[in-house]
Amino acid sequence: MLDVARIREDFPILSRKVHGDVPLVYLDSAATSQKPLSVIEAESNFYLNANAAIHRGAHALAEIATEHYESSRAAIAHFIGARPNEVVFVKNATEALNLIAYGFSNATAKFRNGSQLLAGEERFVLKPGDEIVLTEMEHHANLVPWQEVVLKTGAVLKFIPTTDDGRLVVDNLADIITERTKVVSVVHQSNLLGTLNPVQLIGAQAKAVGAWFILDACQSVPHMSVDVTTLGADFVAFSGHKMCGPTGIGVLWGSSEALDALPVFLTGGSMIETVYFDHSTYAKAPAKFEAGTPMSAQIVGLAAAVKYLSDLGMDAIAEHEHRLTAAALSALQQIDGVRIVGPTEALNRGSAISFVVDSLHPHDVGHVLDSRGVAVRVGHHCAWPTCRRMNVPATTRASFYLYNDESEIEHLVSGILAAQKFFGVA
Amino acid sequence: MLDVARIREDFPILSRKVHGDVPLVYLDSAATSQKPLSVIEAESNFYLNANAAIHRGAHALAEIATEHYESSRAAIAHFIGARPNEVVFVKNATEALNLIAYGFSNATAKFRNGSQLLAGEERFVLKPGDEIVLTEMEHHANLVPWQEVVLKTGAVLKFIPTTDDGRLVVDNLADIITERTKVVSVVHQSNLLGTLNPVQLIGAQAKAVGAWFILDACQSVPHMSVDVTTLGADFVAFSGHKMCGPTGIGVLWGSSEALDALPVFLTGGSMIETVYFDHSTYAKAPAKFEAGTPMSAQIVGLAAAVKYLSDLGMDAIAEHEHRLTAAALSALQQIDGVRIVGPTEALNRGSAISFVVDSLHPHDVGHVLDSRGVAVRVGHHCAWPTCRRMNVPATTRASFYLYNDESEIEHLVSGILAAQKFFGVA
Amino acid sequence: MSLESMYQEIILEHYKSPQGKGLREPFAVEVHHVNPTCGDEITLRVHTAADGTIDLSYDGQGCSISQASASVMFELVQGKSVDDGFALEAEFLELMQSKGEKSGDEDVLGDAVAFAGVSKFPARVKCALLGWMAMKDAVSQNIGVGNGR
Amino acid sequence: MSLESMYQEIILEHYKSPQGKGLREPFAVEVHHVNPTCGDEITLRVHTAADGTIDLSYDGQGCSISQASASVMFELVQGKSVDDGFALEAEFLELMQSKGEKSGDEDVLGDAVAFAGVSKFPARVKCALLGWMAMKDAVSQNIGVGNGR
Ligand SMILES: Cc1ncc(COP(=O)(O)O)c(C=O)c1O
Ligand SMILES: Cc1ncc(COP(=O)(O)O)c(C=O)c1O
Repeated sequence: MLDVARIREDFPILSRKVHGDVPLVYLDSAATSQKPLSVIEAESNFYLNANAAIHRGAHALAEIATEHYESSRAAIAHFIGARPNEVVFVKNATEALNLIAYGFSNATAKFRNGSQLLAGEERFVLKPGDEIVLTEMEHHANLVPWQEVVLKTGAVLKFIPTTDDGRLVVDNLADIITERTKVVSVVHQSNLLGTLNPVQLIGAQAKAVGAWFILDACQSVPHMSVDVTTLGADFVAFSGHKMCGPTGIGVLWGSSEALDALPVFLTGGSMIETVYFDHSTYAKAPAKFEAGTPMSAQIVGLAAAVKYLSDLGMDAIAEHEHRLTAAALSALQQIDGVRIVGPTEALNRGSAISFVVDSLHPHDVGHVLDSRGVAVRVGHHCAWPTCRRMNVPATTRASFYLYNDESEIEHLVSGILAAQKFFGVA
Repeated sequence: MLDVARIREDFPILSRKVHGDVPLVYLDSAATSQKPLSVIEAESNFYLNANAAIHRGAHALAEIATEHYESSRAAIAHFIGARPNEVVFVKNATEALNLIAYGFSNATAKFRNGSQLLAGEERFVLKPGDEIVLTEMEHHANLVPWQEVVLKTGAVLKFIPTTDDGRLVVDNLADIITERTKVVSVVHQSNLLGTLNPVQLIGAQAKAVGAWFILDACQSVPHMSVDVTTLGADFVAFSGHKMCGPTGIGVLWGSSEALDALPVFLTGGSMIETVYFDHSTYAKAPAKFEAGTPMSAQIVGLAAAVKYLSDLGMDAIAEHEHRLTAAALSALQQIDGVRIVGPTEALNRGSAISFVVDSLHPHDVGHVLDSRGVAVRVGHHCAWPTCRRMNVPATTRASFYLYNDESEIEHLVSGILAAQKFFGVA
Repeated sequence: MSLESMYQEIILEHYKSPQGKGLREPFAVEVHHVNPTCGDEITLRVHTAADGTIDLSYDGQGCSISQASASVMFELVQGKSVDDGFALEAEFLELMQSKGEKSGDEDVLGDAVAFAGVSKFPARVKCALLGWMAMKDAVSQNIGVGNGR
Repeated sequence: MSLESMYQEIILEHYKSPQGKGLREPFAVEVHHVNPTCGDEITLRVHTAADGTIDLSYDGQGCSISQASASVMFELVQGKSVDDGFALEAEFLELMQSKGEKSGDEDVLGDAVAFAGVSKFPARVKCALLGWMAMKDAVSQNIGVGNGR
């Protein structure tokens, strides 16, 4: 059991007031989480004691900085069951997913231009009609980059459909993921619906047809114990800021084999082997994907975040959230006129809970909640097509994390009742 | 005149010892600068009081965070004489330069695939044989991305040559930048040679032939007053970490016209206008280039950095560095066996000074300096082809910033003498 | 900041009984505007009569603020000259960008001054402007001064 | 950490008078390795004789550590069997990765134990390994166990 009162002391912002003197009830961690003091201090301390350009210096400070950098990589890798050289640092999950998508469009553009491909790159060349399979519940970050790939390659998008209660339809996967499929990219846990998807099942079918399998783990890695090597994926992407880490840092995990084959994305300093005016050769992964001066302080901060999470225990965190989710789902469904958008039971689902209130627009619900200090998110949550699929223009979303407790569910519920009363719809 | 003693109090790391009890002499600011307390605190305070997902929330904290974000953008824009909506945030200058280069390869790939181009994108389509003009003194970050564009489009690279003392040869620009030229991308101030380039001249020729003109301003914006609108450039890139700002934040400035026309790069959340399963439309700049959750805390930190620099005055900083540079150049040239790689006079040059010591390898020079607390950088400084052009395998580079003083030049000189003595070459 | 000061009675009334809602023919220009952060939408048609007056119709979905504001906009602009319509838009935009500093001139803006409180909430300002921006865009296109967006 | 403990006398001697430097023929495999962070380079040729012993030649440019280490490597490996050469490489690699914790077995590594101090400087470890990695790569290719890099 998490000692939430103790934990909240690590997050000073949770004690702040909003709108003058209203205590904050922060239910927007699916958008971004708050940061414990240990993370904030890790970043500051890096600047105060260790800051220097890493991997380049022949001086003491540069070596200290490099040591911070590489031990952070090792800690973050360990947190997801990976080897350090399989962890690539990016600025956020969006960059990670684009990095992979660009692997395909870059390989294809080089191929079409008649340029020589490097070993393995041919596995990323797409031909017109080749298929990319996503789901109907992707975040824009795992949809729009593939639409761009389509425009550049002539490949085609297909979608694993969603049921009306927000589960993936997986009984006819073999009809969707076929010999024509070259890429399968799927959200592990939906940020809009909360659904935890059966990714092993989907991954197995992807592998059966020889397709690359990519996971958007933005909403799973922060909330449960994830061992990337057991998911059957070639690539896994997630963001630091949703898991108690700093802004400006994300992770792309790839199997060594996959990272070795994947074409480079951003190019420049630190990712090269040799450079001539007319051509260059590149370093091995992870360096080959880390062009330019890295977000060193943020990487050190993320390492502090995974230490914070590990010390509490990811299983304890998951269990805590599961309890809150079950309680919130049941409390919300007891309100007349409230409908959950997504699975209505806590089984195989995360703590992001979207709902609509009859005759009330989410913006107005959110506004009334905010006036009472309850911070939720309203809108399409960067999954606009999924909203359309679920027949809602937008939703209100409450999401829970390790620092939330039952009393905050009560604030949420009484806020919704107040909104209904204010607008005269209940 | 800068009060360096006062300034150094703002940078606690400069008082630290290395290798036990040796005081640090930090002469590696061209690689990355140190951060004043006000910057470190701005980041911490953001996390402690204002952290939330920006541009998305309908709650008080999200509005506070957004306000921080946008007022930071305004401050940073003001610092370079720009309008806020011309400032795009990226993770570093390398990403900024790649973002532009990808504008060309993306437009070309869509065009070749027969996809419809958006308004203005046709101006970024490259045909085989179209020319991209760089200089012989580019950082890898402004060379390798263009080599990748060549592989994808069939365009051709050309280089403005460098003289033996590290100046650009600009008397026959019209022979190099011609009607075939579609892009001219040039470093404003070289990180290896220190040369400040006549960019207005080059820009005028670029405009005369209708080419896009791009500036790598990584080494100028931190060190002198730069008004991006007076340089004749369409795009200007620089990094926060070299100008007292946090790691993980960089800036791409573009004229409104250029940013409107440039194709999108990273795609996903926050950069869209509408999203459907099969296609999307995009927001206007700068949002269209800022996919995903931004580096909010780092942006706030960079705003604190530009405030710090502005309070001291960029002209005062430039003058201070000019004085140090002149003194260092003359002191170094008085050492037997030391040769400057780059301009030997402080005129039109920055404070990054590369040199070689006869019969000593830069690694060994750097090591001896380091043992005496003097932090310099050794190697090719991410400008490897430029080293070859200058007939050196590598150099030792000392670089000065606002917190350095004359006494540190003495440490540098005595360190070089000690290295010569230790290796028995003087 | 009390809820009541933002959601003034008059806003709630327009939300419950929007004026002029429903698309009509004939029209010269139709535009579709969305608020990308929340998905609110408006479709707006315009037909500038021979005498230079604006004839509008619209439909949309969204929050109380965006819907009420579109309704108020319709009341104010319908039948006005293009110049008057644009002047109203400029006046309302200024009020919305005032961050709660202005209260608006009731003689000019009528019911629209009720939105003054909204200007304190940056996230909601876009809601209040949705209908007005669509109007300006459509009328601009109709009179041929280019895409106003 | 004194300079002397890293730059042991024996290293400086090898640097000033490198053993076996200069490319020779015949050779079966030639490799070119660089240290991308500083530009140090080595070209190394190998020819594994009928009796299974290694015949090396090399040329390069770089810092005292990389040049001295290549010279010591040449002394140790030249004329040895492939197995012995690889065993030496493994032993030296372990020393270099010891972060100053190990001093190396002089009976096995000979002059190469002088590099023990280098293992405390991560930035210089790559210098010390450059020649060894090139040797391992070239010999691996020569005996057909694939690209050792
Ligand atoms: C001239 C120049 N251009 C580009 C860069 C790349 O900047 P960053 O590594 O911050 O992306 C640097 C610094 O490394 C530089 O000095
Ligand atoms: C499921 C999912 N995928 C991708 C993203 C994008 O992450 P980021 O904005 O950190 O790049 C998010 C969060 O916004 C998310 O919830």
